[in-house]
Amino acid sequence: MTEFLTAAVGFILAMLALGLLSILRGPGDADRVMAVQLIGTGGIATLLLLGTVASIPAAIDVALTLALLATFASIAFVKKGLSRFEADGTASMEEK
Amino acid sequence: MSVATAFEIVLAAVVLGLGTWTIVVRETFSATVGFVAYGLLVALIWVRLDAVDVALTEAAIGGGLGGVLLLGAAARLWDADLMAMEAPGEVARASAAALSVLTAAALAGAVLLLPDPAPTLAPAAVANAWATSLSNPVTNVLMAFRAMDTMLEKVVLLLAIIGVWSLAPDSAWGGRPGPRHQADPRGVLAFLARLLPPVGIVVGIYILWTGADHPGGAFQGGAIVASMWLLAIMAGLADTPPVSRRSVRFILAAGPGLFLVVGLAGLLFGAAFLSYPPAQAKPLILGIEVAMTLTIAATLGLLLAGAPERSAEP
Amino acid sequence: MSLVRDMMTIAAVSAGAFFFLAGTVGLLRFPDTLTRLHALTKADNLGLGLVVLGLLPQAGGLRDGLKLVSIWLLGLLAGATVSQLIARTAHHGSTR
Amino acid sequence: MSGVTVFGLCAAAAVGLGFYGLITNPQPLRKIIAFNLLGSGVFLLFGVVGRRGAVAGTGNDPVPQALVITGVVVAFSATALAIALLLRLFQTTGSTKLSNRTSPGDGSDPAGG
Repeated sequence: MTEFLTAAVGFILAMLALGLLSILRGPGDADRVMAVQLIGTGGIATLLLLGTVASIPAAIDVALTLALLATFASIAFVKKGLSRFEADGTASMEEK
Repeated sequence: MSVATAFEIVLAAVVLGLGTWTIVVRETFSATVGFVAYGLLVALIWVRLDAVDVALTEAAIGGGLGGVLLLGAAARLWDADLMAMEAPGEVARASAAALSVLTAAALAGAVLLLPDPAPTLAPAAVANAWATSLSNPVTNVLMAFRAMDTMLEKVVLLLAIIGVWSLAPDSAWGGRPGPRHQADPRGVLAFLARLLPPVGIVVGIYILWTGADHPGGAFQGGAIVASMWLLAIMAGLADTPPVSRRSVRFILAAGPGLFLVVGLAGLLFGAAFLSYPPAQAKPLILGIEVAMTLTIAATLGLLLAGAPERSAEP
Repeated sequence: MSLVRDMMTIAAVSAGAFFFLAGTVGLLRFPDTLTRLHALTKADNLGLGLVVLGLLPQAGGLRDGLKLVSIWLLGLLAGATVSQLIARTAHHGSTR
Repeated sequence: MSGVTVFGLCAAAAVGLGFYGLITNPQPLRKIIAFNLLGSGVFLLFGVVGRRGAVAGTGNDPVPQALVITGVVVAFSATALAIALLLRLFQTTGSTKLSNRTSPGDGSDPAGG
């Protein structure tokens, strides 16, 4: 069981690495910000599996913290876009 | 080579790859995103090193608050990025590279040559856990055995916020920090900012509460609460308070103040500064932690909000 | 009983790993920001959900199980909102 | 080679990378990020040393863990202060250049400064 879960951790981590490679290359900043979201899902899955494999139950709390906070970088990015639009004198981007 | 070691090598390679990307990439924004991703992944290494307390801190700071701080700064410096910055010449680069490689090699050598058996203070920390009747050794070290460090750390936070506030221009002295954020009250961001904070505050309190016996504690809990406050601010649901307000200053000083009072009481009635009588150690430590969580949440939120930019009256 | 639990774990975690693979292939192959965002937030969240489902039989107790489920729900919430926010920013950026 | 050693080498490399970025990168924000990378490498070294000193009942020596938590907090407050200074510099001068324009070598500049 432990071997299977360890292999699964390695596999998901490798997928994460490949995804990061492709996202960070761009072309736009929106693509790059997705890297944080990618770690928000893939990283949490890795963390949960790792906690089970290494029998560290508190890893779930770290995953909970990451799940809560991984959104924040993306929100900061969106606010950046927002402030630029506002500076340009165009309407808020959250309009219908 | 076992499967587990292969996993560790992959993890180290991904983290190092992100670190390298952060340093060598041309645009500042990409570097910032790379560093936020790096901060999130380092939490995985800390879990793997069985240091879950640090992993929680790293996840809350590196991933959440640090990301907002750095990306916010990158966004506001947007135009500055276009300005040509003269890079150091070839010789300076080469010598910097040589110096860095030398430093890294020396550290790597030190890691490979670490003494065996490793020196450790863990047995002493475990053996003295009875003195506080808390079973999380890290909380014991932070709040009792090296409580002076933790108290001074809170003073550093206070000094940092005083430093940030002193950067306010005259017109906004004592006013509200940061710009007033606006968002559609029926939009996605406002929806998230209404849904997430109740959950986040519960999780923050849980992390504080569980810190007595399991990984967690005041700082990690406070950081989560602070980020929930920031979310409400960024969605335009709340505004930053004017920094001259009395209640704000009271909350900022409450944590270190209570710590200092308890420490002086130890000096007067007990053995030494910051010594707790064993019978009351647990309630005293928990009381300090609750006060510190509030202080930390307020301090971190205001640190991220930045220097006052608008006068207190709208 | 333990065998049934382990079988469930292996099946669900394998399926989760497959969706992480699918998400990464999407990131590598899809041409533009919006389609990549689609691949990231749908496939990876399904992968996370399946990993959580697979780890539930291994969880230490009711509290750990509840935490696992809430991590997945938080992940879903983050994926749903952040994908909208990033997509709007990217969309405005490209049409301007 | 054990897993702990792998992370130790990774930490050493992070320190080197951060040091290089701190020296060579002209952008102040990049310098701040590089400095944080350097700090994160140092913290990881503490973690590796603490992991080796683990005894039964603790996965990692609690004393270096507590030191690292204190260090992370102090590094974060220093970063926040540095960024506030940077934003204020940008607000006042409209640029984030650190070098002094009116250095003695610039004496021929007609604007004088």
